Amino acid sequence: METMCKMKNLRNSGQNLLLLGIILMMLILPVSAATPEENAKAIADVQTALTVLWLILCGAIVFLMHAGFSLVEIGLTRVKNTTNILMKNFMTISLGVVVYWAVGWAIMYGADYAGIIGIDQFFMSGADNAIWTSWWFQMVFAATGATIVSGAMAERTSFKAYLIYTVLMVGLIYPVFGHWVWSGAGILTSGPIVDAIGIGYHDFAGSSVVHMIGGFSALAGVLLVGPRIGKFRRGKPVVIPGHSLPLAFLGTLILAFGWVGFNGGSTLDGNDPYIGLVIANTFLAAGAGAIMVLLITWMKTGKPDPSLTANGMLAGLVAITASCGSVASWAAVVIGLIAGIIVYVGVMFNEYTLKLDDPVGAIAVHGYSGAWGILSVGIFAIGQGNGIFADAAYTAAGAGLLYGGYQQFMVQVVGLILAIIWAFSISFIIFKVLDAVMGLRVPEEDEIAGLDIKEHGISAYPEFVLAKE
Amino acid sequence: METMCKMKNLRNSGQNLLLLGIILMMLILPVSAATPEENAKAIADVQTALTVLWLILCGAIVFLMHAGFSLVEIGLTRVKNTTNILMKNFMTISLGVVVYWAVGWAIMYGADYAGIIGIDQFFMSGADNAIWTSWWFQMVFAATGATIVSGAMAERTSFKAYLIYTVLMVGLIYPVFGHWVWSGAGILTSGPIVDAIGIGYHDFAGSSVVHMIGGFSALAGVLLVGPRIGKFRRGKPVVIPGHSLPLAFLGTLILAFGWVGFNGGSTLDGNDPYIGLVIANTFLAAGAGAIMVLLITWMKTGKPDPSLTANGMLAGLVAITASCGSVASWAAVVIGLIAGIIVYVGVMFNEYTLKLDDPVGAIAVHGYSGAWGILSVGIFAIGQGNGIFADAAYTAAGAGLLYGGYQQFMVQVVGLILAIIWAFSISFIIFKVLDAVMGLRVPEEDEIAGLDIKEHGISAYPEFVLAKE
Amino acid sequence: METMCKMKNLRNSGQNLLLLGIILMMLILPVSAATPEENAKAIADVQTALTVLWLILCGAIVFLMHAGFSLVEIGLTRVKNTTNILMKNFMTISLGVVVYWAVGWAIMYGADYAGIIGIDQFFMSGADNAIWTSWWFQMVFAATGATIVSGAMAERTSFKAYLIYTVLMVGLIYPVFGHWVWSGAGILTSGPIVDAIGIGYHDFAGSSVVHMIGGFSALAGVLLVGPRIGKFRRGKPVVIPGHSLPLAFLGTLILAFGWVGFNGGSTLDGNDPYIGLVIANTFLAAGAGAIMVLLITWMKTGKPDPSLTANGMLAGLVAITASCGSVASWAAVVIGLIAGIIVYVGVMFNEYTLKLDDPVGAIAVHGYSGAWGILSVGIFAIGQGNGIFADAAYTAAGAGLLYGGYQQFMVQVVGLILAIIWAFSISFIIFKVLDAVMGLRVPEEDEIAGLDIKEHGISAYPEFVLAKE
Amino acid sequence: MRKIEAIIRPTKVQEVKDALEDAGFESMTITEVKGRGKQKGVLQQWRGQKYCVDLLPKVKIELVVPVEKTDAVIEIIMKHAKTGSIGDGKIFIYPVEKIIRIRTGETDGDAL
Amino acid sequence: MRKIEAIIRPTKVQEVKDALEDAGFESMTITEVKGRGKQKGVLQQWRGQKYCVDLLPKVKIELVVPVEKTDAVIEIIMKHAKTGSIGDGKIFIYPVEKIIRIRTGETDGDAL
Amino acid sequence: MRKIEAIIRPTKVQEVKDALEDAGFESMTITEVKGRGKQKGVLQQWRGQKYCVDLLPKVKIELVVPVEKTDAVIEIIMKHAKTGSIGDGKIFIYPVEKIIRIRTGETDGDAL
Ligand SMILES: Nc1ncnc2c1ncn2[C@@H]1O[C@H](COP(=O)(O)OP(=O)(O)O)[C@@H](O)[C@H]1O
Ligand SMILES: Nc1ncnc2c1ncn2[C@@H]1O[C@H](COP(=O)(O)OP(=O)(O)O)[C@@H](O)[C@H]1O
Ligand SMILES: Nc1ncnc2c1ncn2[C@@H]1O[C@H](COP(=O)(O)OP(=O)(O)O)[C@@H](O)[C@H]1O
Repeated sequence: METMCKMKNLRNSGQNLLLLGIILMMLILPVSAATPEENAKAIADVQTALTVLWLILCGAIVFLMHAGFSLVEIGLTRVKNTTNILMKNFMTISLGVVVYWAVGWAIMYGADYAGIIGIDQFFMSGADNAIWTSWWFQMVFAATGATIVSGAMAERTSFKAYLIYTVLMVGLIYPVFGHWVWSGAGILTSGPIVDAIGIGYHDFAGSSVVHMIGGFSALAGVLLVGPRIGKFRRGKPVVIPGHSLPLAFLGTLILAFGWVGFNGGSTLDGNDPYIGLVIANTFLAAGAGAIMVLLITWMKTGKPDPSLTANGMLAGLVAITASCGSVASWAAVVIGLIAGIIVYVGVMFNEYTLKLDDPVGAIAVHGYSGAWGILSVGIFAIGQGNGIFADAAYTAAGAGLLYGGYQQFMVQVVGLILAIIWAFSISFIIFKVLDAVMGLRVPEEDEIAGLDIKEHGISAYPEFVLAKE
Repeated sequence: METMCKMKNLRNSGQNLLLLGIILMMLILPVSAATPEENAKAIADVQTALTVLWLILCGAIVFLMHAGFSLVEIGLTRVKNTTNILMKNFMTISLGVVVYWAVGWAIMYGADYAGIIGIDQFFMSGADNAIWTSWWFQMVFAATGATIVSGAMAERTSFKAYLIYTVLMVGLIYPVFGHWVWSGAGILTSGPIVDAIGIGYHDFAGSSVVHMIGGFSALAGVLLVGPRIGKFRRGKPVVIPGHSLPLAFLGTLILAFGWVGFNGGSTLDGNDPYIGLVIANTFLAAGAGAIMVLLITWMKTGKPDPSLTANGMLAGLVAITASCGSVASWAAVVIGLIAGIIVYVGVMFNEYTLKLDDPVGAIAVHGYSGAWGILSVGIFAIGQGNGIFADAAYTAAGAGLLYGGYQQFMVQVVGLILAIIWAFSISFIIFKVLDAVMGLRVPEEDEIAGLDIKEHGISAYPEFVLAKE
Repeated sequence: METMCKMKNLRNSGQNLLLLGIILMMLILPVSAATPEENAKAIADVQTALTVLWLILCGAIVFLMHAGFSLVEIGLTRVKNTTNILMKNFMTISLGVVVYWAVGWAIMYGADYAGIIGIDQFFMSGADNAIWTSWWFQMVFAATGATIVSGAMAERTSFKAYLIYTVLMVGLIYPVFGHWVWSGAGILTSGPIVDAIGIGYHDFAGSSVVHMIGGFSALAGVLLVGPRIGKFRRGKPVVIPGHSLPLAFLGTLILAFGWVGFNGGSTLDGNDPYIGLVIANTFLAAGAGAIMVLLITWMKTGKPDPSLTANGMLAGLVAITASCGSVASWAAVVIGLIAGIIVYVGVMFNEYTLKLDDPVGAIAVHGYSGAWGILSVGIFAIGQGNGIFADAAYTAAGAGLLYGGYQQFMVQVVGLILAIIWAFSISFIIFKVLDAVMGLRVPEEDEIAGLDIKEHGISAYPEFVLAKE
Repeated sequence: MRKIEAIIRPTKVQEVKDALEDAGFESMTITEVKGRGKQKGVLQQWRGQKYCVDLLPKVKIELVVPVEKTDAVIEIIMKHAKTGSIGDGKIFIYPVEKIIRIRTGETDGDAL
Repeated sequence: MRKIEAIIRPTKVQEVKDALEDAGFESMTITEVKGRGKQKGVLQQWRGQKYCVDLLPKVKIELVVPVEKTDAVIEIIMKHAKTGSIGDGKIFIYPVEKIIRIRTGETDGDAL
Repeated sequence: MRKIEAIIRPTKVQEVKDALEDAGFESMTITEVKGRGKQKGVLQQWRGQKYCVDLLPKVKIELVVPVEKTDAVIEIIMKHAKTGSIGDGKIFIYPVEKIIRIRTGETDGDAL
């Protein structure tokens, strides 16, 4: 009895190391008389555990991307709006975790209705224990979309309106498109579209699901909220420098680190034999994107541009996100190089042609490069069962244009169009309504004084002497 | 012979990739004639390896929390004491690793004496190889307590006195209480108290062992060292803003990231099937804590407060630390929301009622929210063998008040009281002695000039022009 | 057919969670009728998967070290060159990934020629899928060497010349020496030298391969590029303080975090039972290094010096990098303490005796402490098959001087000399050529104005008011 | 010669500067200052508590000009720095005894 | 009118400011400066080496007041900025020719 | 007494300061300012677009000295602040009515 009680108490203690020691001992000692069936069961458990660890850790790394986004955004904007941007990003993940728990998961992975939307498991009801690991990994992705929008609309958007938008992004906009692509029952991987083309849409880790949705929602927001005061003078863009390149670069490197979780974790299987290639492709594209923008800006202006070069790495990462599990390493380099061109041209196109004010380049980085990533699958995918991806479970089914396939490219175009239409139009409607109801933009006076003092009562660096514009 | 020699040389080289290649090949090739016993042994080894990887990586993530603490603390305090705070945090972990190796582990996990203290394994003597992984994971926790104290006593405490205190915290204060709770032989999980109540104390990952000990030690320190010059004018608290919200938010997000290791690793088992739920609960409480403080400050002052909102996330995390392996996800949200209330009320109570000067809110975040976390186990725990935690090894044994149990709540109250008494009184004594022997507080002149110049000869940002108070 | 098609589509979808759910279910259900052979195969696969996860995650953690290096370097240098340093570090890893893919790996791990160099696998041609994980882990190491050089030569080196040097570092300098030590076929682990001494060279994770190569290349660069304007006045060193201790400390802690991946991952085996000891040794040396420098500077100047203390931790880490898998924990503490002395003396020696200008102490931290690390193997190694490392695959083969062995020490001295000669002379030549062709140093005017404005057109903190020298 | 010292709102600097330039007054020196006058401070808030920052950021523009141009400069500043709300700032005029251009050694009128 | 320019210790700004306010001198302009005088610099240290920062942070307070109030202001500043140790700073008095309030165009006495 | 106000290049501050010290002029006050004059701004660039920063960082050195020493100080500054290129800056001389040392209450000549 005494002993029993002790044992029980031992089990109660959260971190019983003596017990752990004993367990470790036991594990090391040969276990007698295990049957092959028992062994097989144990092996299956270990395989599951490996996937759990992989997804938890990858999810953690993706979580840290919220710090990366915060830093990139504040680094490339002005001091006077820094606190506001920090709060927006901080509340994006804070709200995100609760909203994705209450609603987002249900809409994304609940029982399918017509290939369009999930309709059960609200508040994770009926969730059995095994689902939480997946929920965690999906949740950290969900809040990312809103963060992208936050960057593009920075320095003039109402905090309250943004928070409401964030709830809708995590609870509706993102999970609906996610349902189409990743639920297995959505219109882009089953049903009439797929039957017609003959192959399903492929977006490995979210060039469209996360990045294009974020980027094209941002486009709608930026259009509606208008440019920052002083951004265009007589129709010509005016330079508004950011306030901290160290934070912008730290943020970019944290984001790149995050992509190990983003793309690596999207194998969804800790036993996957292709993780190494997925990661190699990811970083080859990242490096190539940065190199390309470095060279372009060096040639164009005589000076390699820091913040655009940082954008270049992110563009490479965004682009390869769809295709990293489907292409050869040389193709990853090419995809990254082209992403570098796209982000440079995209930023210039937005400023000079569309007269859009996107302080951090989010539309070009996430929207345009994301679209390139989706197309890159249809161009460079080796196709299932071929070559290096012989037995990869998740690679794009069809071969790309370069390998003589055309179906994969076709379905990618369809998905790309759907992503743009969905993200842009739903966000446009929501922002319109928010503008009518509570005002999307802060008063001119607040914008001039800075959102930090006006919305939060405090500046970001109260003791530093700042040069006024 | 030649070949043998080659092989030997190969094994000598630290990173022999060719060899690795060969090993990988061999692993992939079918291994002939394995017996079920050999397989069972191999499986057990893999299970152990999984736990090793899990604890090493979780420990690494917890290690990074020292960067998070540094950043939160400097962000919420003034420029002139920044270097000093950085040095204190840096030396906390530097000393921590050596002290926990020499003494801390022995006192915490050495052979038990009377349920009070461990008495062997000093300098890890007798440590066999398997213990190092556990040591690593425990060590990164140990230095955390002192770091909490550092934040609360910032901007006026002598560097030398703090370092000595840190040695005692890591070598004595923390491990003694840790012994009571986590050694398996301590008074809170076995012996008369437990026999009387019938159930052992449960603190999954350290709401009390780490956070309350830190928080209530900080309370003693703050009482003795007194408020910063100018903090109270005619009995009313005066605002002393921090100097960098970007660093404070980056620090908070790094800490949240760290909690993946903190709570996740505290499963102590890489094969644990509940890790997903532990992590989900952790972040649901984190988000809820932040949301609650956002709303409170918004309602109270018309402006959502940045640094308190950041505190809110930490409060949620601290609270769920005890209960994350014992409650349902909705309960995690509730625990987080209430932690948000507690941290807000606690900060105000400390400033207005107790007239305490805790620049970073450490007492409220770690002490009060930690206490709430301990109680929350007694309220929301589902209890062993019930529902979702059917076969969880580490969940709280008893059901909480909400589920009709009362014993778990009772033992939690006992543990909570012991934690407060132990942390407060031992720290009070140590600080008193330090004050008598060498002075706990820097001279007024040094405090006014700033500890950076006075204690370290250099300011934190030598080139920036700063606005003087 | 319908079903088949659905299944196919399901497999196409990158993140099919329903499918995942099903798989998880299946894994949990007992698998019927597994043979021992099938089980053995499955176990081998899991072991491989564990190594893959370990190396991917450790590689990710090492990748983040590039952020750490950036922060330490900018923190310890002046505002006006911050953007330039950020860009150099950013392009180091961006170029690094592409160059190590194209050339570096081939030279390091391609088929051996004469023990000197690898000669195939350029552009990873012939890479089968399993190799990518190793490539990833090796790649993140490769770019580190150049980063070390970047820090030592900061604030006066031409951006273009540095980039070209980086390509050569990652593509040639680093992989050649890496081939000698880690390819298994290099001159330091096989062939005449080893035959003569009787034991192979041991550098577990790169005290020489990464750090000494970086440090002594930096020595050549610093000699050739000369001190910053104003660094020496009438032969005496002049203090040029850095601009941000918060970033320097954050960087240092990120680097220490990175060492978990650096040393931990260098076990190259996720099933390794000694990982815990490797990590414990690593951090014991880190803490000891910091403590020692704290004490020295405190005694010498009356004030514990922040940036040197941070250097002390890095010195401990660099030194233990070679020996962490071969020594007892007490030895790790001693190695760290001595590394602390070495880095302090080294920094002073460089400034006062050699009149070298190394703003961040890179030569002392990486070069001198790295050399100490190499020697420490020959002194403290327990030796293969003895004591705690009974069955460790990778520990140093020979016992150190302290344990009566001398061969290991001898071969360490040989390797150390080779590392210095190779790194110094090849870098000297390259820098000489670069200087002749395009100028190694920026014009005086640019150096005075700062490289940020001159090379990149923008300062790092455009809105902050800065005190001019 | 006179020194014209204007303390104005940070948000008006660009406009005033441009207007002065258009009128041919290119030379000036600018300092970040903080000021207090009729305008009460701003209420800020930290950790849920309000506090008043009674020194507001202002910008000091200094121009040394020949006596006869003083009024023209004042007029331009008045026009472009004015919002009509409290806190617009003030202009102070000081006598200047001598001016030297470091580069050339020119003095007084020639140095402007 | 006179401009009173006081260079004082940063730690005394709050007190001086409050005292001036209490005496009805609300308007002032404040600048962060660095100075050197009888007070030798502070010895600082970087990477184990000492170096002297001979310019110490000081704060410049400027008030323009009618001639007759000059002495009152000087007295207040003297009283509250003084510690008695070297480095307390100095007060300089300058003549002012004209004052204009930008908001209203009022001049001289009315503008104060 | 006179106030000598020199606006010089940031890179020349150290040299000017040392020279003044050598000549016995230890006391001074220094302010970070930005200026514009004959010297056109620098072209900077952000995200691939060029823009002109027309206010360049300058440093203002202020010394109050007895009338008879004015020329000596001017000469020293002229000599050490000069590079010969546009942007060297200017020296302005103002009358000072009174000086008080806060620490001792000494005035005028004694206060210097
Ligand atoms: N008598 C004064 N002496 C020095 N500075 C003054 C004086 N009066 C006003 N200022 C400066 O002018 C700024 C604006 O003055 P304020 O009285 O607020 O506005 P307004 O002139 O529109 O009433 C103040 O912040 C201060 O910097
Ligand atoms: N002649 C001067 N010209 C300009 N500024 C001065 C002069 N004398 C003193 N100062 C300023 O006053 C500050 C305090 O002067 P200091 O001589 O150190 O103290 P004290 O007046 O108490 O002897 C200096 O740091 C400098 O900024
Ligand atoms: N009339 C003026 N009033 C105020 N400041 C001036 C005046 N003229 C020049 N300055 C200051 O002197 C600095 C240098 O003047 P600038 O004309 O560029 O050089 P230089 O005197 O060599 O021609 C300017 O940046 C400005 O700060």
